[in-house]
Amino acid sequence: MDVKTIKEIIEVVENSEFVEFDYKDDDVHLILKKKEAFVGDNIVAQSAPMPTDIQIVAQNAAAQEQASAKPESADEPVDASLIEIKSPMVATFYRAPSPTSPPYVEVGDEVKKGDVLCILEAMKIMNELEADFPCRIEKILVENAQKVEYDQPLFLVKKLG
Amino acid sequence: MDVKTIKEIIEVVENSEFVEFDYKDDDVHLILKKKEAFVGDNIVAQSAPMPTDIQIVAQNAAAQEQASAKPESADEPVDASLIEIKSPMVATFYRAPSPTSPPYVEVGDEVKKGDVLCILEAMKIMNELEADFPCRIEKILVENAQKVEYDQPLFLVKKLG
Amino acid sequence: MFRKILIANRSEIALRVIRAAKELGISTVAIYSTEDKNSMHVELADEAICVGPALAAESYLNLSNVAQAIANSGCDAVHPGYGFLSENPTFVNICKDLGVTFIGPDDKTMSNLADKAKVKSILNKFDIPTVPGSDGSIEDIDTLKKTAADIGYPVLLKASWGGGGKGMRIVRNEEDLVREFNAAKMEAKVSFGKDDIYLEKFIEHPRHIEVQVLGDLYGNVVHIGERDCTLQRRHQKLLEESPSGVLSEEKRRKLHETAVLATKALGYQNAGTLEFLFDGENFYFIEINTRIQVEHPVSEMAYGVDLIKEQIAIASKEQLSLKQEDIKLKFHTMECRINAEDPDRFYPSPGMINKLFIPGGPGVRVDSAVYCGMNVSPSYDSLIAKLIVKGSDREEARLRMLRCLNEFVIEGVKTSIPFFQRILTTKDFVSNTYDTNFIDKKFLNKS
Amino acid sequence: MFRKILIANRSEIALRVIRAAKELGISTVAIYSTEDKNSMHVELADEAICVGPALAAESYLNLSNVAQAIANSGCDAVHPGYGFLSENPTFVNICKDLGVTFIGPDDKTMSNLADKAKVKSILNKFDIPTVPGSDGSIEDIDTLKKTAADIGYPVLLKASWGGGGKGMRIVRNEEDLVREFNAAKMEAKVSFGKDDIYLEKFIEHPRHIEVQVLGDLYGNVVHIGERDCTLQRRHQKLLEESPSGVLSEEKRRKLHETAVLATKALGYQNAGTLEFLFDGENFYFIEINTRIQVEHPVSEMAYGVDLIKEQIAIASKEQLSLKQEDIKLKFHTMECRINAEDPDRFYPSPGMINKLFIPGGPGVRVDSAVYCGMNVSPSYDSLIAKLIVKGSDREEARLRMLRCLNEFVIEGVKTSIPFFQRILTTKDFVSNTYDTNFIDKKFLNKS
Repeated sequence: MDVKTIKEIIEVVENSEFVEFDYKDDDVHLILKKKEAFVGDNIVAQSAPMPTDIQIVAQNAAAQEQASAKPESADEPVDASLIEIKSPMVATFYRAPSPTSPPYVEVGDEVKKGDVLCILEAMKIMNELEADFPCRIEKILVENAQKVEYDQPLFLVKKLG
Repeated sequence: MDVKTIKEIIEVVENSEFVEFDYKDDDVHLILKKKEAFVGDNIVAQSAPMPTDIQIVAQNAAAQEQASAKPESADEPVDASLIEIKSPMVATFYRAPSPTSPPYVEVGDEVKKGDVLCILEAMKIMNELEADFPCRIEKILVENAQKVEYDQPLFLVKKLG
Repeated sequence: MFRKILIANRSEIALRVIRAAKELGISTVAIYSTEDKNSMHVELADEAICVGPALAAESYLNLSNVAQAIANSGCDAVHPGYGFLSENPTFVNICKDLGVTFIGPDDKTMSNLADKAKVKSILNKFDIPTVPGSDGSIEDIDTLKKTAADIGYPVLLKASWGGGGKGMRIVRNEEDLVREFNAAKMEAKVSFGKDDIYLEKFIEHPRHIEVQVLGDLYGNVVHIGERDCTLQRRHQKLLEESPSGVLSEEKRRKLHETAVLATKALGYQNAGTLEFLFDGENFYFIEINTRIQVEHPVSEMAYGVDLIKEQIAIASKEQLSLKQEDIKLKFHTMECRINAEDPDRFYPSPGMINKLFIPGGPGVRVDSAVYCGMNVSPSYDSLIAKLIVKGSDREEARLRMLRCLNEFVIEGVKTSIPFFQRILTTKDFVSNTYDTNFIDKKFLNKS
Repeated sequence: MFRKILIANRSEIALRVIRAAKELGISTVAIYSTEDKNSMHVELADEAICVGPALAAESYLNLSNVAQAIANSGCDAVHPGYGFLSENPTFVNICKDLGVTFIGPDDKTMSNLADKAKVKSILNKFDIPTVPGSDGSIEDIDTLKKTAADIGYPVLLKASWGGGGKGMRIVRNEEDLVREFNAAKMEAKVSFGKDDIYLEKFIEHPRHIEVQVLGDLYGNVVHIGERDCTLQRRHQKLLEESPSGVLSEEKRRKLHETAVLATKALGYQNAGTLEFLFDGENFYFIEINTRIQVEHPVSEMAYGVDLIKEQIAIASKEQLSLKQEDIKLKFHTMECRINAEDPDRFYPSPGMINKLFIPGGPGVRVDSAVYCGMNVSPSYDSLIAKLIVKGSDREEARLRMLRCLNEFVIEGVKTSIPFFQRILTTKDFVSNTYDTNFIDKKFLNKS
């Protein structure tokens, strides 16, 4: 669940007459309570500092990835351990070095660090995008020859090893 | 969840009416609580809505009062059992029927229902404001001959009997 | 000039007056209901006095509380805005008794001009055409026939005590006249209990065109051009423009001259509006509005004048500083009234505004008291913003208005924005060939 | 006319171009950094392409990403706004290579006009005065004396390699000249490692006055009057007005003629600005800006023209539709640049805007991309709104500006609003007797 969604929910609940909101699915559990919810309830103090068990993966600029619990493009719930590999430039995305060559990767492929994932053509220069860590390709998020913007998710991968 | 996201959520929740926020997914569990969330059974909070043991006396237009736990003009914490008697009209406030007469009421006086509390002069008509319930005058909130607006608190009283 | 003006109104028109007063160095007093405590007019005025609860009858229309607020504030003038007490001669009289200046006409003028029959008889003396009709109800068939023949067909039969279209009949020739008269009488009797019928000229495709005038206390009168307010829904104006796109230069000059003549004939002072119907050939005077109007910004923007400042100057006994020859049309302007209402069903849509982006950039004026986080109260009218644009011609103004409607973000309440987006792209609007019945009869039925 | 314009910029100027394009029926493409994802220019454009991270060097200034965005978008024209890539001839060249029209001058003109010495030598041929000075650094005392005598005292000695006032000396007569020259040399040596000194006429109380021009591809040039931008802090413009209040009609006409002549002499096309210093008697050309400027709205509002639409029309090879005789001054206008900054120390003040009320009503224009809930990023310049007002004269504009500053509510960041409120009520500003040093030397020291 992204911040925007959380904000939206907060807004809706706030403007409603509900004093307690509790949402749970496979990925997320969100509780909101207004003070009226505490009448006749004795709740013990527990302040929550930032959880320590979160890792953010941030590698070099040439093959930037970001951990994200939910890719923007995907509607269905997604395994939070998946990582998006995003485009580091505005470009055209090619899955293969030439129209007659086979694609660099297919869904299900396991790749090593340094393996080429795709070509990003920008200003007539063919840039090879390399994997920055070993991973398995779970999903290819853009079509061959599609125009992509900076930061656009290209692959959904599962980190290996 | 990165610090920026957490900050954003904190901000949204802080500015909302929610006193408790609880979010959990596979990676993260974030709880936010305001101090109101820790108040137990016996709430007599400053910002509490209208206490239930007070009846709003809404009689004729000439002597309208409203219960309110927190007068606007008072900065110090105030006993929630006190009630403001507000002006039912735009007027000039007089404590006595004439400059030479003694005031209708003084702080500490206990008055019966129907006792005159003050004169409200509007458009050259002298309107007597009567107590709508037995009470003790705790504070007189405006000066003699002061101009008052509609809904302006005039007296702070303690309901009796 | 005045020291302190109390504004006996709320929302955007209260802000409008506060703005003018501030620019003139005059301090301002707002009045407000408990419901309007967090309103911008309270925030922006130098002082504010609460005059009652939400219900307008007990606050903004509460003569006693408003009068006492005037007295308590120590103001020396009162601006009534539009609506509320702005056309109430009793209120004008109260101001006089309190020794403060009412910014508008005096009470007698106001009363006189509210009497349409009286106004009509004065104007007819000056050969200013009003909608021709019978003198009151028609008693017999001979009078009926004679009157209809004098006025000329088509004519309209109307129930004297009615309204809402009941008992109303359009008659196009004498053969049908008596039959329709009897039918109208019966319908009136059933609907209103009385069968009195009067007769009036039926204007086929009327445009509603009005002229803004200013008159000072010394008999000087100027006009600030005309506004075309033909786009209406159930006689409520929705969109206004200046100048009117349907007038030849000759007709326009004639209209302006007529309005100035009428203003002088009626002895009117301060800002006023003379409303006319135009059938493509002739103008027919309908009524004079003795106050500033909602749509005054289209004239301000078209001509580069400040009508509220002029109102204040006139009321403070100054001579008109504007000369007719200096009042020049500079732009084509257009106003949309953005209401908090369902754009299809026109129900009010009160609520909390939780997202807001107001259009800006070149050629745009917004008169509004709206802000993000504001509650649009169901207690008052649903106008939340007036969006006014100008262009070098009507088409540029229209395209700029569409650009602004597209840019306007208001979330939390429904608004009339989508309605205007549809209207402004209809063929009839683009070609400017609609009449006052367009929305009710053609547009809403079509959509 | 173009089909689709990509706007290579952000914030209010991106909105400004989107507005013009929409009114012309041209579709729009925004570019944005990840930081600007929730910006209004992204929201209001028809399409948007992310071109990099927050850092401008990696996004808005990233030639490769912006160029590829142009290619990917399928646009046929690019508007650069001001700042960023707007004065980069390489970018103009890239647009040409991509087969899209850069809305501005061609790359060669842009390069040539950035070379001040070259511009000066062209203009001098046409007897257009520039600030007189030595031809480069002065080698010997004889040249020094002769040059100073030719130019006339007072003169200014400046370090050729310096800046920030170091090695700068004002000399009022020949007796002091050699001593000050040697002192300046020593100071320059110490400060910059090189002791080269050049000499230039010292203009005592300069006003910064600039002329807006438009030139089409067919040699037609018109001016849209002048802007007075004398109110500056460290050479940053803060407030601009049109017309300038310090010019006689004769001087104004002369200035306009000079600007048109210079534009033609320089072969300039599209919208440009010629900047001059005015010493109360003479004008001295400083430089030509080959782009639209931040302060262009004061000219638009004063003359009722739309400069961005003109830019687009010129770039699409249309002939200028405006004739000089039709471009008439309609109002006195004034602009304040509302920055998110500490009004006393001028530090940027980024943050989240959590309360907002933007001024409106008559005679007000606001160019801004700000909304309630927006984050003012520390990554970009601190301009959050341009507040432009008009009046029938300078005083009405000044009072209206004060009214608007008073009305403007922005919470969550500090703004320059209180600074302007103080400036606009100073005697020097009211009497219009300040010069370009006013804020730095007089106002800030006094306060």
